[in-house]
Amino acid sequence: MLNEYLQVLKSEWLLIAIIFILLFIKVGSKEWKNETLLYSINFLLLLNLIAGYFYNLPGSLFNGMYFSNDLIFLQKNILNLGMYLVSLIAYPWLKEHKHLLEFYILILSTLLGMFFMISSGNMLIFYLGLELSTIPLAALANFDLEKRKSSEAAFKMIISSAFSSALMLLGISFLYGVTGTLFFSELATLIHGGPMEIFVFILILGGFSFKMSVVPFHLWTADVYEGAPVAVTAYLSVISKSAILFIFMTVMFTVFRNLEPQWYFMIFLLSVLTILIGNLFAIRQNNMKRFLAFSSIAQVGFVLLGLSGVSKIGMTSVIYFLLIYLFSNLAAFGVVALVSATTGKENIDDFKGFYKTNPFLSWVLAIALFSLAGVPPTAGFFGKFFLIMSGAERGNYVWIIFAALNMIISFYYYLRVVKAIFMDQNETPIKTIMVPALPKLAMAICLLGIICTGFLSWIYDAIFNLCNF
Amino acid sequence: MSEIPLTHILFLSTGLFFIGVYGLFTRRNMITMLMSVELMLNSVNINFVAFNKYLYPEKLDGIFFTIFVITIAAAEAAVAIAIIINLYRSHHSIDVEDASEMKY
Amino acid sequence: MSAASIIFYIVAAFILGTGILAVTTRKIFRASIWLLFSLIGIAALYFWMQLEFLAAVQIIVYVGGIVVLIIFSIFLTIKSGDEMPKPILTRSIFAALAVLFGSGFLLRLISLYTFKPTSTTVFNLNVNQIGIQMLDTKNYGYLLPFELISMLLLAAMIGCIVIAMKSKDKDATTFQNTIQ
Amino acid sequence: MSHPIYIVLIPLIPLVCFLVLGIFGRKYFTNSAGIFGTLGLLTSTLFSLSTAYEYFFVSGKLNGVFQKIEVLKFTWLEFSPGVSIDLGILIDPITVMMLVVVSFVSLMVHLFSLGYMKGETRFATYYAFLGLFTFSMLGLVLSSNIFQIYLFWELVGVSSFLLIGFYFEKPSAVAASKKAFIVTRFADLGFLIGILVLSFYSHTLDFGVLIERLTTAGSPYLNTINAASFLGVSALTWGLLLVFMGGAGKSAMFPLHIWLPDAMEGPTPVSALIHAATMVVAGVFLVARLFPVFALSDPAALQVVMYTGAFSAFFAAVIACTQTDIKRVLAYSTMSQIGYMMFALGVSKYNGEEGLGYMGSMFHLFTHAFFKSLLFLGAGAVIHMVHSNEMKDMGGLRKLMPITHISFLIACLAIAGIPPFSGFFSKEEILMASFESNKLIYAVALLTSGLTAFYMFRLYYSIFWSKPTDSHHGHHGEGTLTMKIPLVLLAVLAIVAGFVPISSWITADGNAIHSSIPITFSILPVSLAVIGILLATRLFKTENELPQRIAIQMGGLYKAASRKFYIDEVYLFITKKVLFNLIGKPAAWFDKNIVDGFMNLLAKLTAGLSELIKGYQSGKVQDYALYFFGGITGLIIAFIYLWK
Amino acid sequence: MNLTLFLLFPLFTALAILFAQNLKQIRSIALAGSLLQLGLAVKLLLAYNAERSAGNKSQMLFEYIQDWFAPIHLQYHIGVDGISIAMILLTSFIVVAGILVSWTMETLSKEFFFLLILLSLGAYGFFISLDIFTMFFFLEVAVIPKFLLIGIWGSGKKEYSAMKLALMLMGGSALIMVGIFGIYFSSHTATGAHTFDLLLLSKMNIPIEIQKMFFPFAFIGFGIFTAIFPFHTWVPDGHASAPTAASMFLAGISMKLGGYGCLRVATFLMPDAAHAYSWLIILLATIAIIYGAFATMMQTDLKYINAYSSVSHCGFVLLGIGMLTQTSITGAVMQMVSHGLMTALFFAAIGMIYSRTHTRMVAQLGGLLKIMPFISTVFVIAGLSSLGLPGFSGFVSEMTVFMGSWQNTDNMYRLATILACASIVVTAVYILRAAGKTIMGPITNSHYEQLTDASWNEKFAAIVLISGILIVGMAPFLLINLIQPGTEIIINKLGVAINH
Repeated sequence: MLNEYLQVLKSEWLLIAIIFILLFIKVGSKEWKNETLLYSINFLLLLNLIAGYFYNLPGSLFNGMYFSNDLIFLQKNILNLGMYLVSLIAYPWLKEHKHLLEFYILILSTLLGMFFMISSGNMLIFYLGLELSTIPLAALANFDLEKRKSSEAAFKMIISSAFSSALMLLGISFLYGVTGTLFFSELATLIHGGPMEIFVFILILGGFSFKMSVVPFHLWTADVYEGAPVAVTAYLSVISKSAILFIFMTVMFTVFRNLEPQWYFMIFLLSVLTILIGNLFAIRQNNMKRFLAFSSIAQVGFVLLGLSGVSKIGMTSVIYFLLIYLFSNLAAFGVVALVSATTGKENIDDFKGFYKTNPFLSWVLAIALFSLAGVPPTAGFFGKFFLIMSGAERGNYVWIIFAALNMIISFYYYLRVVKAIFMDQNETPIKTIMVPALPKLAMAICLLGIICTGFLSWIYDAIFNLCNF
Repeated sequence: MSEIPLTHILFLSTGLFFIGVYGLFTRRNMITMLMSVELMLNSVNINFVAFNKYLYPEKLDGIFFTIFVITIAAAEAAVAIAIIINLYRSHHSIDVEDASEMKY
Repeated sequence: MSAASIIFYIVAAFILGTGILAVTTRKIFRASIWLLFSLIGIAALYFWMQLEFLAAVQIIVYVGGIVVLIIFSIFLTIKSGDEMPKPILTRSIFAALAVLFGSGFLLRLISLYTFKPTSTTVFNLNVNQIGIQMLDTKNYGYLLPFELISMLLLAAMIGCIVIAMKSKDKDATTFQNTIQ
Repeated sequence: MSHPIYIVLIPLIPLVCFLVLGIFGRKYFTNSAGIFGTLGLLTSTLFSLSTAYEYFFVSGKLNGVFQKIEVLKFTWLEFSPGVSIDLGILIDPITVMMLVVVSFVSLMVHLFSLGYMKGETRFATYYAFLGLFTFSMLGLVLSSNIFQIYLFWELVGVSSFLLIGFYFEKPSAVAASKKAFIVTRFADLGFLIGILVLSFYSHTLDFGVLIERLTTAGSPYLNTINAASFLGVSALTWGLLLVFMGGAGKSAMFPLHIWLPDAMEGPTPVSALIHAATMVVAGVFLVARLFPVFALSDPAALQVVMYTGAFSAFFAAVIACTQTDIKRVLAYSTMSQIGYMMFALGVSKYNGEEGLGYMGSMFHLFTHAFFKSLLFLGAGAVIHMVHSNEMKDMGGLRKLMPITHISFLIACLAIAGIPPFSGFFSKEEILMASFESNKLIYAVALLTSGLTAFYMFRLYYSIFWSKPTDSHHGHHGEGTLTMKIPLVLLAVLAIVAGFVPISSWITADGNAIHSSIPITFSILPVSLAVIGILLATRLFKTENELPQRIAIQMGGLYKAASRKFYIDEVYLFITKKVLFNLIGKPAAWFDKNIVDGFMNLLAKLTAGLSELIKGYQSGKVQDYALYFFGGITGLIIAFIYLWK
Repeated sequence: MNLTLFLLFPLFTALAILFAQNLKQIRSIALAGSLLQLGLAVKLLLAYNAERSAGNKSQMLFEYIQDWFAPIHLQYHIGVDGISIAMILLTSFIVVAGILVSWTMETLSKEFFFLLILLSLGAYGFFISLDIFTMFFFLEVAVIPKFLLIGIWGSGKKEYSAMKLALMLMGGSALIMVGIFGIYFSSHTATGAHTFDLLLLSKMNIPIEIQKMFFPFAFIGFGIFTAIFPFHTWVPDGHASAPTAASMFLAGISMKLGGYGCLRVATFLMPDAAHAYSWLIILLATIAIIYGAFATMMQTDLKYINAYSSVSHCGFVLLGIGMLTQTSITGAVMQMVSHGLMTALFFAAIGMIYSRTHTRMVAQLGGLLKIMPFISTVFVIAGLSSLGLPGFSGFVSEMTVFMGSWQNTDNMYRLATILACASIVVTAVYILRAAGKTIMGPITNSHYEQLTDASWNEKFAAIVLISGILIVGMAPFLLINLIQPGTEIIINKLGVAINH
């Protein structure tokens, strides 16, 4: 009995344990050196990551409020991996930061929130998980305490997310009013295509869209990404987004199964808008983080396309893509974070001539961008191809062609950065940066992931076998 | 009490919600924006409570939801106010129009 | 129309009226007071619905916590008595349109929808029961959300501390200057 | 033929010369290249002669008729079953004759060049190119397949390009070589399409099969090709005319002749080889090769050949009277003589005695090769001495270069058709054939023959008489022995070639022609020639004002003739104004501005759109909330009110 | 014969380059790798011929199938027929030559050679693939190296050109992707699953409406790679800005990927649509041929001349495919091989001239034959091959295309054929114009007189390519016999399409 609570909730327990360890360290009187702390925390996170693969017990707890299965464990492991990588790339920035422990406490609690969110079988848990993964993030966005942009970003984030969750709550309240239950499994059978249900669905979709940065609910994204510390931006763009997409799939495929004709079309509209607007804005950005923000918006449009397949393949492809996206985006953010932490430069123009001074970092960034653009032999190609393929299964070729053409635009802006790095001349290029061990490790893992994930089809097969569609 | 139909309570909450929405859209002071959000959350709470009481009295889902929402509203308000204060330190203003440095 | 109904409508009008004032008045301090009234009105509504426990929570958390927090922060950031700047006209127009559409739509949707009670059980709120269910793991207990929210509060607290904590360097002086 | 191997060697030896000299010549054969090439060609020539002997005297005949013998054949490129380029060797009378002519003249030129080109820095390269040209030409005449002939046809074109442009530092030489190549290429386009047409209907590319299929009355191939028509002309006529277009291009028939005079920019021995005896008669050879088809199945096409040839003959003769560059005079004379050959084919029929024109044409080809290359080589010797092509720089050279003088005179007499020189005999046959077939053509031919005598002697006198003997500066002498030997040999041939019994060897159907020409028939042409010579003697033997006066009196006509009737200008107009300015430039402009511009426009549009909508990301959080709400509203409207 | 070696060799070469120390090592490794590759290609040819003469009649030889992404029935399926072998040989010739002409690449040499090898890896992979997904994969693998090669080592407005090339090729890939999906989702194997497998797909009949819908995507998509009008504009800019070896790879290999794809994927798998759209293909091809030729005539930069002429010449490939007769398709394949070799040679010659004179403008050059006879000869040979001189590869391939095109009896198709034939005249004009001005004529600049002739590596490179050109030109039956069985299968499929 107790064993069940331990094992099913294992991932959460581990996180809570780490959070409390950190809390004790914080409360304790001993002064730790930042570097020691960082190394030990990263070690803990590594342990956490490894532990994620053992003693996983699928099960349902609290009358189905919480459930976990192998797929969810996998998703949590992906998030754990992302967390570990984010933690590694945050090293140069955190090394000098006063509130390092708080950073970890907050970020791990948001991860905890996400874990609960993706395991939720009940709207309440889902809502709480969502809030737990949002509110501390807004605080984290403000962690560059002296920077104007940072607090602006935090403010925009907290207000927007409050608004969005208020609307979503309104939806949930009517959902409750209409069905009388908050459990996903029961909801699935009780929802039919009446106007009230669709209204509820639209509100909830709005909430999801907000978190996933789907146009036109995306507007906070760019500003927050730009203003927040790079590590937080990386976290937002990868982990937070992946987590919400995981639960979004569950909600779409189970709770709103009956509204499929409507939501397919909604997703179509939103995805088209998202891809287009994301791309159009991305081509005119100069700030690296902002640029990656818009590019990640466009990526979500593609994920929606893959998701629209409503098939086992589609689900597999989305998760597979997110894994690849995690590697690619974190590799890019790793470089940006390092450069930003050591030189304070974040603009694409600053990266001109980067290759002359930092060949390794340039290659990491370039390969990451290629992967994001979906160019072989990087894994991004496989990810994107499978996504679009699972979308194509429905035969909506307008969407496919649109997505395919937009890949050209996205290709342009990724190459623009590559061009700046490799081809453009610059009299004052960024000086040669010593890459500390931890970020180097992160980049190595990411590179390995970018290069290998595509070829190792067993990853895809494994995800496929886990998907319980 | 039973003479008041559920819909009237829902009308009330709807009105309150959109008052909050209006406030959020138009208020230029960040703190008042936050206040508008509180109004919206409260209106949702009314919904939950009303549904629970009128339609699904055998369980307490709505009531519990309300309690959690109230708590979250508190937490959210706290963090938001902290952020606003921090922002005030750097911007010396809590006019939302001034916090628009990042755009396009 | 019974007294209960009359009370309901009075409370409703009170809530809405103070709510409107809270979002329109240009004196920020007054706005917060109107908000306070509105929240109290909601507590009254809960009383009216015989949910005393909830009404108590509402008053404690909102009136005792949030509004106080808000008022403190107003003191921290605004010289009292200042009028807030006027809303931007175009945005007000669009906001009004949005609100009109939204409320109109939702009101119509509600009035068209027939909410059917699933059972005739008399609603009975027992504080004792709330307490038990809150910490129960079975029988639809709410232990998990409870734990979850505690983590959230912890995180929010830490976040608030880090962000709002006075930094020891030059910022502090300017900050204090503003308060005075 | 029992030993095909040595026939294969005839073209291959020059090829080997080309490869060896081309690759190693500059290093290892700087001086010995000439000897190497000449020896190689000597071998080739000997093989040719022995082949001729074997064919004409030993094994060529079957039942008294000369056979077409396919010595060798292997499939080189198969397009579709039955239609393939086979590299093969086809031996028949004209092939054998051409083999002899080509290899012999080429040998002469090789020999002559030993002296003429001595001291050139690219001496080896020169011989390499000569080898390449000889190889291509020999390959051309040996071809057994119409596509094979096209293949060598192109090779001939390119080697002539290389030879004409040999003095590549002279812009005029480069221009001339380009012109020659491009004009003939244009003609070859016709040839190619002609091949496509013919091969499509006959389902073969092999000469033997092709001719058989298209001449057998009632064969399905002939029926379909006659039935298929385009613009009211049958596919057969189209095909043959297009093939003839190719021939006309190489043989410098009007209006595709414009490259020939310019091609004189090449070294003079090259002109002797290419523009007198070999390449320019390729067109005649081609028509002769396909003669059965022309004659038996499509007289209309043959008419075109006839008129084109006759007009070119006359037209070129007129221009030749006015040119002052001696090589250009010779060039136009060549064109005129080839016109002769062409119309001779045109007036001919296929069978027996009626095939006189064909025979005459081939006969003239044979004799012309010798006297015209002699003329060119003579001119080369003269140019070698005075370092100029212009008549005004010459005159009175008869004493200084006696051998050249005598041989040149013999050649002039031969071309003028004075008996007993070779030209007389061949020309008589042609005149006879045209007299029997078409009086108009006969008249033109007569006139042309008179003009020929006139301009050739104009040339002769201008070079060797005209001025006093001692007016000359440098005394180089006549050149080396190697330059003299070819002159003498060719002069001998120019005299005796007329006695070769061509009529019994080379006829359209393989049967000997026995008719002889009555003496009375010869009186008119010979006397016309004599008149022409006398007139030239009067005008040009000594320097006087008369030619000038006549020229002025002739006025526009003279000017037009001396400006080659403005054909060059017309071409220039078409190429520069029409092709370059009206097609090329607009195409390039269109590509740069419209097609590429469209791509760039797409990029600009995207960027513009991006700029246009940037305002939505206004940085104001309340706007964001409004858009959020707008999104919800939009979805509501779309999916609650508009859905289904 | 293990075809995977064609992937492993370049891969290991590329990895070895990464660990090399200096230019000397790098280029030696690259050369050794490419020579090995050439040897492997030759060995493949021999093995193929041996198999065929031993009576192996199967469509593809040396097949190897390995499950890859099992849930979507994606396999790593490789195999070759004559057409692929011709292409592989072409690639290996050009790779050797390309590495040789870049022998003295001083700037960022490691990256340069790495990218070159990566590019060749993409090409090899593309040609051995029998699965349209892997084909697509390898097709795109080659895009990034091109972008970087042009952008980093290029000249002129290199960034613009690199970007343009990458985007247009990406556009092509995007269209191809749509086409691939169309094919995939209309395929049904015996088990009811979809498949990417080329051989399986070729045995199915895709419904004609679907073919008509997706053929344009696949064909135009691949067509962009092979410069189909009006999507050819990346060709001039890209080629002109690229460093010599990259130009050679681009024109020699990369454009062939498109032609091969048009044939193998679009036409072969969707024969009905190929019939339905052949008029359009021919129209575009004819425009490309004529218009490309005329546009070439007006160019003043040697590389632009060759690039535009590539547009024109690749038009022959498309024309041959569009005519849908066996001869014309054979001709198209031959033209791919031939154009690959000669255009690479042309670019090599231009590169050699440019590296010495530092100009590519026709007007500024002159009389080079006197100064650098070897390079000039190479230039002339390339030019003559380009204008279709017998003995060189251009002649046989163009003639085969013409012969095959003429077999299509429609009057408009005939007209197209005649126009295409006419382009050989225009080709002669521009080739001779370029050669006449640069190689011949007086020396325009006195300091040219000090310039040196080709170095050993350049000579070697040129000889490799010239020998390729000559082999094809002199003994076309070798090539024809190689590719005929392949085209026969395609034509049978096309024939079936007419009938049903």
